Amino acid sequence: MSEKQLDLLYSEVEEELRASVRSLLEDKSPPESVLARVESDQVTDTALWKELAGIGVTGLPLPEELGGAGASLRESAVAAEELGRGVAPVPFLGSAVLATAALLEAGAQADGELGALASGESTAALAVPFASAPGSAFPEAVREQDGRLRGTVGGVVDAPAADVLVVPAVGGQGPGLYAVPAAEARVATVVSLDLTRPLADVSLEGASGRLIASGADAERALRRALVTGAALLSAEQLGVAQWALDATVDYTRTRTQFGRPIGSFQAIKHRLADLWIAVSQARAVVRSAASAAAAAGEPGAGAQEAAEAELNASLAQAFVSGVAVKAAEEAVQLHGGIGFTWEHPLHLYLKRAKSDAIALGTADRHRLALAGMVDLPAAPA
Amino acid sequence: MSEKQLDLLYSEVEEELRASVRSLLEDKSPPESVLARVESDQVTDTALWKELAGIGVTGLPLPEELGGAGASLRESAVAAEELGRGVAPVPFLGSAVLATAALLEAGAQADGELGALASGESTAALAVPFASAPGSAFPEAVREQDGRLRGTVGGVVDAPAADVLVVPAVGGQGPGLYAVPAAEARVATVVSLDLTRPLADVSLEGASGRLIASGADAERALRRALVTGAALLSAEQLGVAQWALDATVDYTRTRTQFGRPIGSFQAIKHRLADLWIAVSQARAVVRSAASAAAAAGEPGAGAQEAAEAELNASLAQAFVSGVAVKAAEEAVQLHGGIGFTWEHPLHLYLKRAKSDAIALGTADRHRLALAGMVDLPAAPA
Amino acid sequence: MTTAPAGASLDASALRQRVADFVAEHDPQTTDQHEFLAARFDAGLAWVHFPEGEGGLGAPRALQPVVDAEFERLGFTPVGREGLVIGLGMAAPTILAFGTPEQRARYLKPLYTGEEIWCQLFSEPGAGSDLAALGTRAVRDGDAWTVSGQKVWTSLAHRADFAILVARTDPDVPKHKGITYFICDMSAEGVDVRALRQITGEAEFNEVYLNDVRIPDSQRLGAAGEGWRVAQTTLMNERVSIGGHPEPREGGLIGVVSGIWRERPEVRTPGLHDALLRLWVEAEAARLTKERLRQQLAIGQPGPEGSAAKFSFSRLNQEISGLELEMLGGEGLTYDDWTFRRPEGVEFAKRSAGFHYLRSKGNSIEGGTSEILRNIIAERVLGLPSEPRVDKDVAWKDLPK
Amino acid sequence: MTTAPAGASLDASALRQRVADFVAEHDPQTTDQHEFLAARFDAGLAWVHFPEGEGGLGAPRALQPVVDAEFERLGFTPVGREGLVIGLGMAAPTILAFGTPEQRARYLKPLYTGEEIWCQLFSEPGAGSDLAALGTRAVRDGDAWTVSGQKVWTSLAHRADFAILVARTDPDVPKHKGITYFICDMSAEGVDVRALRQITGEAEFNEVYLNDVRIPDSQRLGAAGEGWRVAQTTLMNERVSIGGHPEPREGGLIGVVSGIWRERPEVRTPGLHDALLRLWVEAEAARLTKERLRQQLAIGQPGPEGSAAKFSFSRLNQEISGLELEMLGGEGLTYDDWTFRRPEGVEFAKRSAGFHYLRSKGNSIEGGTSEILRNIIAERVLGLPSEPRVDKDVAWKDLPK
Repeated sequence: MSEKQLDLLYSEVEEELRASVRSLLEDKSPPESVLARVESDQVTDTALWKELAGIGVTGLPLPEELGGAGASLRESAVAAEELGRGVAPVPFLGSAVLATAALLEAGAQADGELGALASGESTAALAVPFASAPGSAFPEAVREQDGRLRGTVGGVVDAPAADVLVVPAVGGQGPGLYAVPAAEARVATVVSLDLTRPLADVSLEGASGRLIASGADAERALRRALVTGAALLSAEQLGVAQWALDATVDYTRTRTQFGRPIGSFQAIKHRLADLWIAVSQARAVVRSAASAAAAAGEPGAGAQEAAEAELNASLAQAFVSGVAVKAAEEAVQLHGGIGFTWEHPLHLYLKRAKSDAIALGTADRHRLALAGMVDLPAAPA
Repeated sequence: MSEKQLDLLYSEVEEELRASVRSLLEDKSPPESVLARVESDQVTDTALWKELAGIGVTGLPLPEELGGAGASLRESAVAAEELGRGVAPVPFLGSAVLATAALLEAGAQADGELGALASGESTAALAVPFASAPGSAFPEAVREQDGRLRGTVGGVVDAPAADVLVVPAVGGQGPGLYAVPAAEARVATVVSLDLTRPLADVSLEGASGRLIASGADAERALRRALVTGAALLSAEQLGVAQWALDATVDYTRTRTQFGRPIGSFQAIKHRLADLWIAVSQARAVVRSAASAAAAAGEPGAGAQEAAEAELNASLAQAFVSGVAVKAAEEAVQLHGGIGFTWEHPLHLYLKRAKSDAIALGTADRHRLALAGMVDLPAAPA
Repeated sequence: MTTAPAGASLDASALRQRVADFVAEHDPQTTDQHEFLAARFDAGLAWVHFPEGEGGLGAPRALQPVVDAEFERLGFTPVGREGLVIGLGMAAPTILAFGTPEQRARYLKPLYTGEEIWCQLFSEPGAGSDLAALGTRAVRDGDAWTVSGQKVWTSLAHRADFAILVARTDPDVPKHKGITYFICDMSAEGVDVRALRQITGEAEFNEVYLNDVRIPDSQRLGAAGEGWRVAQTTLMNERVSIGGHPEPREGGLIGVVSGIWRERPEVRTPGLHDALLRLWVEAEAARLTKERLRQQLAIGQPGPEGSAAKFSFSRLNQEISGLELEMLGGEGLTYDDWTFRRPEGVEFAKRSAGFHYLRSKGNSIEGGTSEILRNIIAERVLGLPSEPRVDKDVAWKDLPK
Repeated sequence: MTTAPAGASLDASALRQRVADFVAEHDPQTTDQHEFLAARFDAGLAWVHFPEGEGGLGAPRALQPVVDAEFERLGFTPVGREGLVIGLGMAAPTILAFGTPEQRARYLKPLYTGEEIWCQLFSEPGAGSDLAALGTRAVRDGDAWTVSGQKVWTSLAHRADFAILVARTDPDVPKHKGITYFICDMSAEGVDVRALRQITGEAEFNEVYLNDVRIPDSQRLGAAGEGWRVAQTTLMNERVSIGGHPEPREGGLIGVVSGIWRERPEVRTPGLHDALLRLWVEAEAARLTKERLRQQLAIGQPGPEGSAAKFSFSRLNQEISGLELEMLGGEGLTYDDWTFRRPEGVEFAKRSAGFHYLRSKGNSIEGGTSEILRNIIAERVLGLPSEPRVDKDVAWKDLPK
């Protein structure tokens, strides 16, 4: 097994991007405002999304000629970390990662959509169930006939606010990827466990879609989108975990019981040390996944880079999902009663962490995928 | 799923048996003496075995007319706990549990052997690899032809000191169980990870054996022996875990670092509390397994009792193996440097615990067996 | 092995006879439940270990399950008693132990029949695990006390008639020494109950604000300054209750998840199978441990496994519900209802997987955090030395808050 | 981002050039290793961050890996250096920081070339994690000290020429204040080295008894009573060394177990598969974490991940070796050899599964227990408050032992 040694550090440019996203979120969308927002009619914060567009977050990996930042997925990963840290209710993952990756891979036919996404003018959603793992078979829930799409896809992330749907469908010519105006679909919001991330069931009842990739190209575009999504989701999970750790360290430093800060009790200290170790490891794994995803998108990248991107994305999902959930769960426990109340924003992170652990494939599914990639064959059942 | 509520307590008689076994071991075989013994030529302590025969331990579940105590496997389990607590180098598991259970199930043909076992005059071994799980197929390593046995069985527990071998073999008539004088076999001691429990490779090169059960009877006798063995092994594991917990509590109460007993540090306290909880649970599981094994051996017991015995034995192996290993590992860690030295007897318990976790089927194998018994079918591979 | 305690002439069979006689006189099929329970209280069959005239017969505590089982066998199982958990489980034993004859006469019977509902005003925002740090002040004022402060995590406060309450009456002595225990009338002026919403979206609990609430001194339980000792009696009774019946295999949440596994083959993967089997084994071990404790209690030998049972229950609920969500995949990304509401008494196991996951997070906090339970086991069961204490000899008012 | 430190005119390419020039003059293929190393020391290419004349060039520490890599690329990799780990890793930086000019001149070069082997006399039976509690006494006697006590867990003591030693010179002050640091000649009279057998059967370590050993005062490192501060420099250098090269995927024990899985289909079960995959993922995460730390060090930004790396290494070794034994089943019930012997330098990964399991138990004890590492992370990295200390202001002689 050979692997290229990827750059696992943050560049200066990446640190600057982090600082500007963080400062924007602290200013416009602190966790308390997010909490107030989640029970409103419009969970997605479109005003915030426009502000993020202003600092280039909406089109990071898009070429400059389409209005993008011409950056790489490494920068997208840093943005994802910060958006996770802020449980920001914006369609970054659904639109700027999943749909964008699929449209980018589809090629020039989607330039129009991509330009509108980069500017923040519109958002898109990739019409697959949010729980789909990268290795899943090409979905057949939507059928194409005579240029009309029919079928229902459950649990599509960021669909409620999307303007464009990128729909995988199977027709007479085999698999295809279609761009469909959201107005032509029935988008029914479902009650999401993650209060800050809207999901919807998308029904197409004869909608017209523009074919943007077909056959093996469509399959590759969808797979690339899901792999990229898995890698960047892990960066978001890292941000969630880091917030939970930081909040808990702060809380245990100041909360006093038995005449001393609870963070001075050794059992608490050891648990937080364990968590810090796990988060540090998650950071290395996430950087590796982001770098591998970026490398697979570079000109001249081939099958080896694509394979490393898949391996690192699955590794990241297999590892970081558990870390983020653990961090959020420990945060609730170590905050005691207040962590169990609705009024403290901690539960937003718990729900995000647990949902993220299911999204784009559970750790279990990714371990199985890894087994195939690193030649550790399954046992006979 | 229905289950009978078994008696999970210790009776007065059982507590008396415990006290006499413990006092004998403390007197004749403290851990320090066991440590001195394990590098001698004769690991098995035959003198101690005779003393145990004197208080009835060698023939607990045998009827009084054969010189046994006429007790049940519940009493055997209490003896196993204490022998585990003392890492006693005696052939209790190999002879008084495994071989005895097979011979008992075989019926009256084996009365001669059983009488000699009860009195402590001789010991026996069941010629199967010590790692065999109850559900394994009837072994075909030994073949019978014209009353002669040929074949090799690796890793037979308590074989080095055994006088009689109970050998499963397959001949023209199908499966059979044979009593073979050890003198007719080549018994080659192997280096055992568990310093206190000798294993040997047994080779038969035309040995004559007396058929004591055949066909379905032989299969049932072997299966019953392995199920009984698994149940009683869990009692031994409980004894190991309890010793490790007690020794560690004692040590951390007195070992001082940073000006206070290390057992006053909260992280240590919480780990020992977790261990105590696990050991308490192990005790309930072990009592359940012992009671179920005893119930299956009672007159009038049928398929339901046999099934409950198998379920409880697998449950016990699946649960208690991990508890004993965890207890021994925590003991080593919390003893610090001294726990890593040969001179402290703790390593005898670590090696016993880890070997016991493999013996008669790993926890993993027993979980799989349980899945079948409680209708939790495996996933497609 | 056990020597006969006082009242032991009332053995199990004598009690079964009394129950049979009682039921012969009061047909459970035709008697109104309230009337039936009042008569049962008067007959001493409410709590057999309580004194005669106060719901009991002075019999051994261990015989209560015998009585309950016999009533059940003969056709009487009271309904709608969920709201009485604090009253029956915590207030009654405390009133029995520390109440004046007048208090016992006034409160025990309506508490038992369910006429009056009780809640517990103990925890405060600044005093959770460290309950003795509580800051709700009670100031003596003639033959009454004036109480002000904030209590939290109070279940049933919005339905309760009375509360058991601890308050600080002397801030100048170390914290354990300046606490007094009261019975608080929840309809008194200045008692303000507000729903406390939790992470599941609903509100099981309340915050209770006390603003100059007057409590007559006759409602004090135990001496002034002795409240910590009184509260110990209350808290000793706060644990997972061990019922009179064996719990069946797969009785809890593990049964729900095992059911999903059996009924929905499409969720099965080898990794989830292993995770499920591990939890199945642990749940069965926990069940047997509780059963062993039940058997010990039945012969009058309670063990320290009670706090361990609560600990294991919360850990298992959390792990099993976490697995349930992952097993459900996409369905696990959804929730049933976030509406801010009072729970309607739906059985926990029947709620959605997301609810199981979120609600069980409270299990390791409410009624003694898992951290405190571990301390208790380490110090009281294993006898490990306590940590250096910085708060024992300092006046409450001088402690860091 | 980084400002240029002193000696920074020596950048990576200048150093590469110096190595090339050196190798041109001293052909590694034909020069004796000792001679080569002595010349390399003299050329300042031993430790480039050490001062000129003492093995270095006063260059940034971060450039040492550049030099090592360049030597390796040009064909020089020294062999047989395993015995020098204490000398190179711990004694040298301490002597550099605290030694007199005479001490530096005397010890650094033979230490570097491998002529003289060093060991460390720190831990004692009563002072493990709490090293500052050490009780080995050194009493001033004219221009020398007389040292008596027992040290333990000393690797290499049976081969060492010198030891770094901490001893108590003033029992009447708090424990951190009465310690002095010495260089001890291991051939001195009264030094008694005994093999210390460990649970694997063999003896890697020693107990060292010191019976009235005379150490000239000229062998003191740092001032009397300053030994704790000196020892900090030594201990800062005791951690998992981060090499100059990336570690390959499956580089450690996980590769051994993955190999068994691939080569022996008969061991495979679904449960073991899941367990193996979980550990594979964790091992890869730990590898990447170490790699990230290596990249940070390479640009001169060391992170606190060093102690975490040691922690993860021991945990993983223990879990992986535990799984290895279970995977092997019956074979896991056996061991290779219990004979009491000195290890013969067989590579860890190539030993038996039982050895892996037992030896790795020491990983979380030696060189800082996992408990101490967690304390360090909690207090120094996360800034959590320290626990109440009962041993800081008490004279050493009055502490509980």
